[in-house]
Amino acid sequence: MPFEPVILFFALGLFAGVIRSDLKIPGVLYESLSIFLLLAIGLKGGIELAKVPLASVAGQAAVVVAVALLIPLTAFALLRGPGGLVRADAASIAAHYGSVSVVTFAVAVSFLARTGLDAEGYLVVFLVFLEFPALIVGVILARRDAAGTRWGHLLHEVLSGKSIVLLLGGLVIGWIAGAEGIKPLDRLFIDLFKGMLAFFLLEMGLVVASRLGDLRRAGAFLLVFAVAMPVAAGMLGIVTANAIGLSTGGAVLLATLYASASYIAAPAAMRIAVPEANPALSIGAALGVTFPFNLLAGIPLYHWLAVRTHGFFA
Amino acid sequence: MPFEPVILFFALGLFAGVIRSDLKIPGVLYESLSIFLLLAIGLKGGIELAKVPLASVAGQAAVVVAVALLIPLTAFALLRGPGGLVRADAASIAAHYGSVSVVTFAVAVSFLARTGLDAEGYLVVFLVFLEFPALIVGVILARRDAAGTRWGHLLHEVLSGKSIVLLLGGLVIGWIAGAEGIKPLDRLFIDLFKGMLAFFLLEMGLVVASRLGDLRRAGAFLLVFAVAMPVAAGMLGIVTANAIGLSTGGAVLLATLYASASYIAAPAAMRIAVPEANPALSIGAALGVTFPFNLLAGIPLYHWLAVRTHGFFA
Amino acid sequence: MPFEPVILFFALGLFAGVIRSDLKIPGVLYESLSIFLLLAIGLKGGIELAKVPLASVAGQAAVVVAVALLIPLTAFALLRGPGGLVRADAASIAAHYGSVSVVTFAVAVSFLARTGLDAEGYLVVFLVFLEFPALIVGVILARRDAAGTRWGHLLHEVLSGKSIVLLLGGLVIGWIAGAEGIKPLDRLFIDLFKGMLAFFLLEMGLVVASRLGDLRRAGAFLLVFAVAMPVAAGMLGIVTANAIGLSTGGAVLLATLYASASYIAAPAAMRIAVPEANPALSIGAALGVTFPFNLLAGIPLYHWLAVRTHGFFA
Amino acid sequence: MSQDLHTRKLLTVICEAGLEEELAADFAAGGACGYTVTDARGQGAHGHRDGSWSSGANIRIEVLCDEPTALGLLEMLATRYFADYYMVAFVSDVAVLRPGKFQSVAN
Amino acid sequence: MSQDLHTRKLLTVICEAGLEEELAADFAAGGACGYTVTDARGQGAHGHRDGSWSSGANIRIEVLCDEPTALGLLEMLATRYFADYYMVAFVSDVAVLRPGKFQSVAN
Amino acid sequence: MSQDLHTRKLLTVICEAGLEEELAADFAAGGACGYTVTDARGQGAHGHRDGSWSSGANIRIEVLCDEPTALGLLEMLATRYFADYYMVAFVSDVAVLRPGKFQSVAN
Ligand SMILES: Nc1ncnc2c1ncn2[C@@H]1O[C@H](COP(=O)(O)O)[C@@H](O)[C@H]1O
Ligand SMILES: Nc1ncnc2c1ncn2[C@@H]1O[C@H](COP(=O)(O)O)[C@@H](O)[C@H]1O
Ligand SMILES: Nc1ncnc2c1ncn2[C@@H]1O[C@H](COP(=O)(O)O)[C@@H](O)[C@H]1O
Ligand code: NA
Ligand code: NA
Ligand code: NA
Repeated sequence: MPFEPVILFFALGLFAGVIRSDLKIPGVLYESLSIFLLLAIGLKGGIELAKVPLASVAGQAAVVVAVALLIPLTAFALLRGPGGLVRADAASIAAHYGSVSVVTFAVAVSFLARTGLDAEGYLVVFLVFLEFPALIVGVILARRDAAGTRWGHLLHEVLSGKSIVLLLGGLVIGWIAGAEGIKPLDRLFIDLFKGMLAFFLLEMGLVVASRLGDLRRAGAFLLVFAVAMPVAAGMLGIVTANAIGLSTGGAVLLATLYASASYIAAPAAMRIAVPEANPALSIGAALGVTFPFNLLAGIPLYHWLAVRTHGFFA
Repeated sequence: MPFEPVILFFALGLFAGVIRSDLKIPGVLYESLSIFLLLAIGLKGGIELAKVPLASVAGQAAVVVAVALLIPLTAFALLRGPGGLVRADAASIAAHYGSVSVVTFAVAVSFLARTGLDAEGYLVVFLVFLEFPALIVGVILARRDAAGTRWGHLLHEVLSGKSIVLLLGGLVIGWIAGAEGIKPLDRLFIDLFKGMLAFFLLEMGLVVASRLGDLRRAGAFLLVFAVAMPVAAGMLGIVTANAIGLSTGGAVLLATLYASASYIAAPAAMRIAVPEANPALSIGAALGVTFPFNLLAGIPLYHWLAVRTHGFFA
Repeated sequence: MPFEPVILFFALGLFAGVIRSDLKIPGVLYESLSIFLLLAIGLKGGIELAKVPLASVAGQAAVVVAVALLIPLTAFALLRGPGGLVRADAASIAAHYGSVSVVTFAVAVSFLARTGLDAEGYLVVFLVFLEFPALIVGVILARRDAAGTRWGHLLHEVLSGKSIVLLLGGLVIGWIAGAEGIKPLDRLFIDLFKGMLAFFLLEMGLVVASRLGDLRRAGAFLLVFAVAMPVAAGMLGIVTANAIGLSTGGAVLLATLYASASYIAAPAAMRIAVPEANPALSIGAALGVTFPFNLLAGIPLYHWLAVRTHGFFA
Repeated sequence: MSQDLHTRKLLTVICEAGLEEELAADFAAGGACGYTVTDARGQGAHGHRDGSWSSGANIRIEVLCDEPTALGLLEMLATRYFADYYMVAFVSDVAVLRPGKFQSVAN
Repeated sequence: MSQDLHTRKLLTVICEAGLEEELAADFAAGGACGYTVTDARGQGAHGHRDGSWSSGANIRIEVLCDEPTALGLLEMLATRYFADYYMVAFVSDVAVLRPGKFQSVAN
Repeated sequence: MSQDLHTRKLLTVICEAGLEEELAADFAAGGACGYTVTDARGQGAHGHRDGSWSSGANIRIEVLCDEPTALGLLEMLATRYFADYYMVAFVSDVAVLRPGKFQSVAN
C-alpha cells in the first residue's frame, strides 16, 4: 500500500503536543496556511473545470449533493436514538459529519498521486457544494420549530464563510484565467502545495493533541460513531461515484469527501446557529478521532474499496 | 489587450470585503508579504542596475524626480483652489499623489511581462527616489511658516521608513551580489514573486473594501480628482520617459509610477508631520479610488498611450 | 575567499536597527521562519543519515559530544576566574557557548556550498546531540548542591524544546521517507531554504541591533571572551573532526558547531533553571558579539584553518 | 487637572473569538460609542483555549461608557450569552477627561 | 441590576513570555479558576522588550478571583518571581455578576 | 499582606499604532518608569479600525505610575494628541507591592 510522507508531519505534531513540547505554531501561520490551501485547491479545481462541459459537472454535483444529505440525517438519527444525545448536540455533530474537511481531501489527492491513479480534477466543485448544505440541515434538525432562527443571518454566515469564498473564488479565478493564465502563479500555488500541506498537518497534529482531552467527556458511543460514520459514509461515496460514472480515483476522493468531517466551517456556523450544543463534543469527535482516522486508515481503506469495487455497480 | 490574472485576486478580496465575509488576512501576513515584495523588487532592480553605468541612471533619475515634483504642486493647487479643501488636507493628499505605490508598480511590471514589452530593469531606482521627495513637499505646503516642524525628526522618519530601507537595501544587495550571487535566492525572491503579489492583492482588496466607507465623506470633487490626477500624471510620465529616452516599456512603468499614489510611506509620514489633516480623505482617495483605478484601467491605458506615442517626442 | 550573499541580509537588518528604522519583522514571521529552518535542516540531515550506517555515525557522535563538554567547562573556568563573574552568570554563559546555534550552522553549510567543498550530510545529527548536554552542564555548574533544582522538569523542558523536537522530528521523517519520499516537499524545504535563511538573517540583524545596548553592561572581559571563545572552540572542532576522520568540509561544519553559541534553546532553559543569572549578559555576548563574529569572520577562518590542517592530525 | 476627571465604567469581556462581530453589533445597539479588541488565550471553566486555532481562540473586548450603559450591556450579556458561550465579563471604575465621548446617545 | 453585582479582584501580571506555563500552574495551585493571556511588549527597569523575538517578548496575564486568592497569588509572585524575573503585578477592583465563578475552591 | 499594598494609578491609552514610539518618548519625559503595549483593533468616533493593515491598526498602552505622573501624562495627551489623533485614555486605581518601582523620578 502506498505510503504518504505528509502523514508523518501530522504524527510529529501529535507527538509534540502529547509530550507537551513548547513547540507552538503561531495562530497567524495556521490562518495563513489555511488561506493558501483553500485558494490553491480552488485554483486547481477551476483550471480543471475549464476543461469539461459545465452542464455535465452540474448534473453530477446535483446527485452528489443530494445523496450526501443522507449523511447528516443518518448521523442525527444514530446520535439521538442509540447515542442518547440531546437534540442540539446530535444536530450539531450531524452537521459536522455532513460537511467536509478540505485538508482531508488534500491528503487524499496527495495519496492518489502516489498511487498513480488519476481522478477528475473538477471534483473540487463537489467539495465546495458539499460544504454548506449539511450545515443548514443541522440547524433545521436542531430547531424543529425554527422560530428563533435568523435564517438570513445564518445563510449569510455560511455562504460568506472564508472557506466557501476562497474555494469558490479560486475556482472562478482558475476557470477564467485557465492553466495558461495561472502559470506564473504555479510556483507558489502548485509547486509549494505539498510542502505547505505538510506544514499545516504539523499544526493540525498539535491542535488535535490539544483536543484529546475533550474525548474523555465524549463517551464510548461517540468514539465508535467517529470511526464507524466515516467508514459508512465513505462506502456511500464509492457507490455514488460508481453510479455517476466517476473514475476509480474519483471514487476515492468522493469517498473521502463523504467520510470527512468539517472542522472549519461547521464549528463556526454551529456556534452561532446552535449555541446550546457543546462544541467540545463535535470538535472532539471530528478533529480528535475522525480526522486522524481518515488520514491514517480511512483514505487507504477507501482506496482499497474503490479499486476492489470499480465497475461492480456499473 | 493583455489581461493580467493577478487582478482577479484583488477583485476577489474586494468582493469578500463587500459581502462582509469573515475572510480576514492576518495583519502579520500583510506585513510579511509587503516586506517580501519590497525586498524582492529591490533585489531585482539592483541586479539590473549592476548592468548599466551608474552615471547615466543618475542623470535620468534627477530629471525624473525633478519633473515629478510638478505632481504634488499641481495636486495641491487643484485641491486647495477648485477643491476648496483646507490647507492641511490639500497638502497631505498632494503628498500621497506625489509619492508612489510599490504594488501598483509591481502589477505594471507583471502586466508588461504579459505584453512581451521589455523595460529598463533599473527603473526600480526611480521608484526609490520618487517615494520621499513628495512627502517633504507635502509638509512644506502644509506649513508655510514651518516653525513648528521638527525637520530632523521628519527626515529621519521618511528616510528610515521601512519601504525605503527595504527597497534601497535590496537594491544594494542585488547590486553587490549580482545575478550570480543572488541565484540561490531566486527560488524565493523571483519565482514566488507573482504568487506573493496575487496573495497581497487579495489582502489589498479586503483593505480597499474596508475603506470604501471613507469615500462617502470625500465629496464629488475628490472622487473626480482621484481618477483625473493619475491620468494626468501618467501622461506626464510618458512625456518624461520619451524625453529621457526610455523604451516603450519604460514609459509604461514611469507613467504608472507618476500616476500611482502612496498608501504605505505617505500615510505614516503625513500622520506625524501634518496630524491635523484627515487621513480618511487621503487614504480614501489614494486607496479607495486611485489604486483600483490604476490596476483595472490605468495601467492598460498608460500602455496604450505609451505604445501610441513612442518616438513621437523624440 | 568565497563570499556568501546571505550575510548581506544580516547586515541590512543590523543597519536598519541601528538607524532606528521602523522596519520590524513581525514576531510571528520570526517564529514561522525558525520552525521552517529547523524542520528543513532536520529533513536534509535525515535523508543523508539514511545513506550511512547508523553505528558508525553513533560512534562519531559520542566522541563529538564528549569532547564538546570541554567547551562549557573551560568557559565557566574562564568567566568565573579571570572574568570574575558570579557563579550563576558564569554557568549560564558557559551553557550558551557549550550549546549550538542552528542558524550559524546553516550559514556555514551555505558558505561551504559556495566553496565547492563537500561535507558529510549527516552532521545534522551532531547538531541535535550538541544542543542540550551543555545546558545540563550549565545547570550543574550553577548549583553545586543541586538541592533546589527540579531535574525532571528541567530535562523535560530541554528535551521537549521546540528546536530539539523539530530537528529530531525532521531527522526521523527524512530518515523514514528518504530522498524519494521527500521529493514532493523539496520545492518548499530544499529550494526555498536559502531564501528563507536570508529572510531570517534580516530579522536576526534587527534583533542583534536591539541587543547591542546590553553590551555596554557586559564589560571588556566578556567582549573579548565572546570572540576568543568561538575561535578556541572552532580549533577544537577542527582537531576533533580530523581525529574522527571527517572530510575537510565536515571539519568546517564541526568547528562552526563548536564555535557557535545558542540563542534559542539556551536562553529559554537557563531562564527557568538558573533564573538568578542575568540574561542580558549571556544574550548580549552570544547574540551581540559571537553570532555576528562567526558569520562575518569565524566561518571563513574555520574554513581556512580546516583546509590548512587537513591530514595534519591523521 | 484632577477636577476635570469624570467617572465612567469600563466593561471588559473575555470570550470566544467567533463572537466579535455579534458583540460589536450588540454593544452598538446597547448604546456604546466604541469598543476595543485584543486577541487573547486562556483557561476557564471550559478548559484551555490556546489561540493556535480559530475555534480555540479568545478575544478581550473593552467598552468605555457611562454606568447605565455598562449595566445594560452586562445584563444583555448575561441574558443572551452567559449560558451558552465561553465568557467572562466584569466592570470597573475609570476616570476620563472627555465625558461626552463616552456618554450613550441612547440613554 | 446593580444590586446583583459582586466585588472581585483582578490581578494583572506583565512579565517575560517564557513564564506563561509556570505561572498558569502556580495560579491554579493558588486557587484561581482561570486566567487570560495577551501578548505584549514594553519597557521597564530591564530595558526595551519589543516582542519581535521569543526571548524578548512579554505577556500580560489577568486573573479574576476573590480577594484572598488575589493577595495570596500576589505574595506568591513576590516571593518566587520578583527578584529574578522581569515582572510587574497589580490588583484592582472589579464588579461581576456571577461571583461563584470567580470564587476559589481552595479558600 | 494587604497592608503592604500601595495605591498607584494605571493610565490606559488606546490609539492608532503609528504613535507608539512618540508616546513612549513622551511618557518617559513625563516621568513614567515603563509602559506595556498590546496590539488592538476597535471602533470609535473615527470608524472601524480592523488592524489588518498598518494604517488601520490600534495599540493599547498601559503606564503604571503615581498619581501626579498619571495626571500629568493625561494632560499632556489632551494637549498634544486629543485633537488630531484617534485616541481614548482613562485612568484607574490599582494596588501594587513595590511602590518605589512605579514612582516617578521626576516628580
Ligand atoms: N478566573 C478567570 N480569570 C481570568 N480569565 C478567565 C477566568 N475564567 C475564565 N477566563 C477567561 O474566559 C475564557 C472563557 O471562560 P470559561 O467560559 O470559564 O471557559 C477563558 O478561556 C479565559 O480566557
Ligand atoms: N511602569 C510600568 N507601567 C507599565 N508597564 C510596565 C511598567 N514597568 C514595567 N512594565 C512592563 O513590565 C515588563 C517588565 O518590567 P521590568 O521588570 O521593570 O523590566 C516591561 O517590559 C513592561 O512591559
Ligand atoms: N467607547 C469606547 N470604548 C472602548 N474603546 C474605544 C471607545 N471609543 C474608542 N475606542 C477605541 O479607541 C480607538 C480610537 O477611538 P476614536 O478616536 O473615538 O475613533 C478606537 O478605534 C477604539 O479602539
Ligand atoms: Na462528510
Ligand atoms: Na505618484
Ligand atoms: Na558551541
